[in-house]
Amino acid sequence: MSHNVKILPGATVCEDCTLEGDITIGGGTVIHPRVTIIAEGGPIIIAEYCIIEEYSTIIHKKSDKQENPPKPLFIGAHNVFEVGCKLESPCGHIGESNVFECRSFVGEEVKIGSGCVIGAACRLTAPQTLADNTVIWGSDHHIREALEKQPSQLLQLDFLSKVMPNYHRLRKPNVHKRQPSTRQSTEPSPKP
Amino acid sequence: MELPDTYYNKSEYVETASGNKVSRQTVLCGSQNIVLHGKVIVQSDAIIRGDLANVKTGRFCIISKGSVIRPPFKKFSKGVAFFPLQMGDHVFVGEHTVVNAAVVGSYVYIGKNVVIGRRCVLKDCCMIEDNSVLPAETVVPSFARYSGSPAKLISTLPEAMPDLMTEFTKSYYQHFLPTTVQ
Amino acid sequence: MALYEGIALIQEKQAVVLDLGTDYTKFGFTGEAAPRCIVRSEFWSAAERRVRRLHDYATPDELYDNLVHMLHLLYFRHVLVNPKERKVVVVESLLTPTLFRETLAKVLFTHYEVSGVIWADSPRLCALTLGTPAALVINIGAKEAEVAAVVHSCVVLQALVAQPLGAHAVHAELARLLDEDNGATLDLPDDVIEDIKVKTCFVSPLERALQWGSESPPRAARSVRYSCGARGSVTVTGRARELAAEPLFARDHELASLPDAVLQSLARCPRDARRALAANVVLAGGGAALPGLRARLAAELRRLRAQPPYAERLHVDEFRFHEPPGHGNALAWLGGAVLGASDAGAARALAREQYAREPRLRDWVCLLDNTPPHHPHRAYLDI
Amino acid sequence: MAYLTQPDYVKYICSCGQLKPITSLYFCRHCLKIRCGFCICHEVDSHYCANCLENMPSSEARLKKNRCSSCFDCPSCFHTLSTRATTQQRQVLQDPAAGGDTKVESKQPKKMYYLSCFNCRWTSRDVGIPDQPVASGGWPERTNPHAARVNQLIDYYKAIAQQEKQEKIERERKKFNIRGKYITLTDKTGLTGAMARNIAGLPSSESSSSAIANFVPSVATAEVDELPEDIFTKEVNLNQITSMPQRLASPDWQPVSVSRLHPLAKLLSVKRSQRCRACDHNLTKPEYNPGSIKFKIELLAYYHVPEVKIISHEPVKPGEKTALFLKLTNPTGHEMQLRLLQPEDIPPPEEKEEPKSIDKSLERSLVLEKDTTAFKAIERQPNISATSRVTSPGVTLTLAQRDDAAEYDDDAQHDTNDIILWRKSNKLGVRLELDTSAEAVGGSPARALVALQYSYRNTVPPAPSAAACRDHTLYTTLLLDLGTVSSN
Repeated sequence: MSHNVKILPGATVCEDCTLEGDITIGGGTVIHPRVTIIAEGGPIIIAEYCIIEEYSTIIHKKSDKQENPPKPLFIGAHNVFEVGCKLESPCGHIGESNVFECRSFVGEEVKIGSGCVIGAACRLTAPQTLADNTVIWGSDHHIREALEKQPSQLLQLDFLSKVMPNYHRLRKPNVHKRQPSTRQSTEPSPKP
Repeated sequence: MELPDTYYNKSEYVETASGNKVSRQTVLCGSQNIVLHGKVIVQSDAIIRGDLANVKTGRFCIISKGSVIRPPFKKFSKGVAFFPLQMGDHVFVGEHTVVNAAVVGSYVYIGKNVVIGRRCVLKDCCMIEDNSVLPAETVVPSFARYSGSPAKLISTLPEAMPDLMTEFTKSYYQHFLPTTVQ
Repeated sequence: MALYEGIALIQEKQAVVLDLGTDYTKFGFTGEAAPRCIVRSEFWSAAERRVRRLHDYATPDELYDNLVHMLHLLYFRHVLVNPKERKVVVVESLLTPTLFRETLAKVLFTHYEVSGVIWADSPRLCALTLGTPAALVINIGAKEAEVAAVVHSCVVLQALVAQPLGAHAVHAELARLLDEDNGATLDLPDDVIEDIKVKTCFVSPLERALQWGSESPPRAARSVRYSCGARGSVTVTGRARELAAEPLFARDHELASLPDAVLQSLARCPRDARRALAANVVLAGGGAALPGLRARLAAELRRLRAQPPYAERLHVDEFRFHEPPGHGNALAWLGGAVLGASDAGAARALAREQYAREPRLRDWVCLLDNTPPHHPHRAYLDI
Repeated sequence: MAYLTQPDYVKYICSCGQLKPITSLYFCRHCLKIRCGFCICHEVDSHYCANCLENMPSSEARLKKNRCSSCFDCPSCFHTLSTRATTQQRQVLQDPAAGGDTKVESKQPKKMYYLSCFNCRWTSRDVGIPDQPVASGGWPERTNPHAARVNQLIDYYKAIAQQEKQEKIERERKKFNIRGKYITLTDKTGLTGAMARNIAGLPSSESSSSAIANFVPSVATAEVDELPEDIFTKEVNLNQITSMPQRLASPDWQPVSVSRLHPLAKLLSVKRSQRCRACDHNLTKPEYNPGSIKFKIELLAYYHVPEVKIISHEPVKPGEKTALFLKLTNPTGHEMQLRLLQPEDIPPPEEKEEPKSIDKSLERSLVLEKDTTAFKAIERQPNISATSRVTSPGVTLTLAQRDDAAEYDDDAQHDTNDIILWRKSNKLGVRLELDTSAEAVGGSPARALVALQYSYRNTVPPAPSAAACRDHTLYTTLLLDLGTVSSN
């Protein structure tokens, strides 16, 4: 296991995870057990307030036409990766407030904007670009445009960051350079 | 056809007094909040999230490999609450299936690679076929057979479903045997 | 007879109207303005673990089974009433195969024990929704386009023209154009082709259609990227969008296009009815819903009317089109609903007892049914 | 359960000739015959909503067009819509007409509800439906735009039919028996004389009702709407155009644009009861409560007919004898005597039945008239072409009754027999021999036919006058699917 993992204060990262390579995990993000994040083709930066659930896999794949230094895979804030989803990307940028539903798969050549929903068990393999607020669902990959962005999961994050320390061994934040400004109150307080 | 015997490595499984057989390779979070009512099989790499809310199963349930049993949450204006997840007797959950349901009744068959969305209610005697996706808050009525993504009612189940499921889960349990060679 | 009608008046249960199309089935109650359901004519076969189409059959027994399953689905999943002791209005084409009619009758009477069946042909039912004395009904179905003249609620049988110019002809052409434009054999499933057609295709106006055939084709409409899920995406060019429906208007040496069929039908009508018919054209069937189809057909009819072989025979000066009180795909159904709701229909039902005594259906092609009672040949027919 | 996840290896031949697995068969205790979904009569028992699991009386269901009044389906993906609550400052709404005394009330935030789909994220706000102040109901209802016209048409044709009848009665009274060709022709085709007269512009008979007088036929126009000008230049947004399923989900409107989609009131479901066509007795009757999985009557073959399962078998080879292992189960509460026979050994069913009592026979004769026409038509010859046969061992096997307590004693008794492998409460494992014909082609499906003779004790309380004939010997034929014939 690599020691290149930077966990910012306020992040809740379970120990029972596979984190390999240069990974940065933003404050307020919750990573559930059995998550695999592999940064083999370049660094992965996960912004604040993301939820990454069990058996999710995020891989920054090695590619032939790699730039030097390798471009990072940047995952915006408020993204939700539900159970068993898989994101494979050689590089690029994932917007914010997206939902990757259970067992969805996003292949290498898919660009994702903000506020998108990749429906449960949808496999996006063909190269494509998803505009903001795109919703994909079903085995036939029906597409529609949502009226507004997906609501944020701050309330759930509040709950998880309070409850999970009671039950799980967590990885300690190891970067202290940036102080999260607004979420300080939600820091888990030591339980009696 | 009769079910063939399934063998497991004796050292991998823990058998409780009530006959539960639980693999050591599982993630049972918040195990004090998980109640397995007896003769339940939990196979390797299954995750049961008791830390989020209580999880209760009935007798003769089979939780297959790699499946995730996860209490669902609901947003309220003041915060998020995770609901307890209840499962009846004689329930089969296939491999790599995600169950986010609020209630799973008795005599329910859930195939493999299925996604059961948040707060779904699966009534007694229903069947979700392999690779199906039930969107959140779906109610699956009794004797319904759902398939597809999103899952739709495709046909009805035989009236003898309770007995078929009982027979199936019991014989699965009986055929789930430790390897004799150590 | 009067006594029987008296009984029919105290009709206790609302009858159902059944239109089993090639692609879509329309089912609902009499007296209502739209069917309760329009579903694909297919059902889940538990024995074969696949979806089966109603019209896929090799043997009469297979057809019987298909009908039993389809009707079970319609009665118990969609309309939720007991079939028993309830009348059915069956909407059918005049060209429905005898085997299909007879099997359907058998299924309805013996399997579902319905109390009576009213057989009604679609041209007359379409005309019924207008209330005009004469109507020229152009029904563009899945497989065939049927042109029938209805005068005073009678179909002019010699003027019935049918050509294989239904929605399937458009689908086939669209599939061909897509293959051509994408440079690959796409082999798209039928429902995807239908979806592309519904979402992107239109019928180009006459002038543009003529330009397409000339040296200098017009500027094509915008092309569309159509994403077909996991298969990737397909480019639907403006050419494909515009020309998919052209087979309906392609005139070959046999003059077998849709406007030709209309004019031929008119030409076979009694001379004194032609003008009235041409002034009362109604388009029905799901295939008629393509944007621009009505306009194009009107333009083609006006153009061809003045050309041989019709110019010297037809003598019609104007074509007028009706705006029927319902969607084209359910227009014949609507006629059935109106017919069933008025007592005239109920009185003409073939009752179950009658069928049990003599399991025979009236059919317009049968001499037993189409010979007038005082015709000299009638005597030979009554056995 | 294996019955639902595996192909049907063992099929029984129903009394109507259909081949079905035992789970989809019924057993009529009155006819003592196996029935299946094909040859029984299905009936709607009760209506309920599959989402809220509320019962709806049939009369109300008819009134509401079989749709639930509180649940809705998504018009975009057909998943059930969920009601979502939002808080809204009432002030926003009340501001323009702010009265003095409403001001106090309007300060409080008010809960407003809208419908939202968890699958495709469609919401009722997408199409501009205003939020509702109550959680269920109150959603705008729409009527078919053509409803008025259709009712006019119906009234018109009704009036014509009425008039026609009147005329006919009068004609008969006046003994006008000259039936002209014109009248009969129109009569036969449904066109009425009155209508013809009306069309011809002749004065209609005295009592022309107002429906006829006021009726205006549809008017045709020469203009037809052309394609919109911009169709050749406009970019197509596929997300804005509805698909065929979306259109057909609301047959009344069939919207073309996504912005016209409206929530669909959820279609109810039905509980069905099933009835034997031959004797009109119920085979299944569910409980009224929608959530209940119990039945008031449940005559399933699975509870009355011995169950045969294939444990394993040797590959089927042409012209050879191979082994076949079967498991036999007695589901009934009585001991069962069982013999394996060849299908042709089954004695032909005795049609003759002794009339048991006068009213019984009367009833039967009435019923019989029906079932000979209806039931016989449904029956058909089963398609059974078997490559192999199971050699009959010629012994009678005894199966103990079903005993739920016995399952806890695990020890299987080992009877000494070359046929019986093991015996476990009401179950029996048997080893049989399979005789395959030499003509069987390698690779073709291997099927074996076997007939069962079994004793059955009828537990229906016998009619007081009837002779107590409770033990019956019944027969059934099975078709076993044994994969394919091996080619060597």
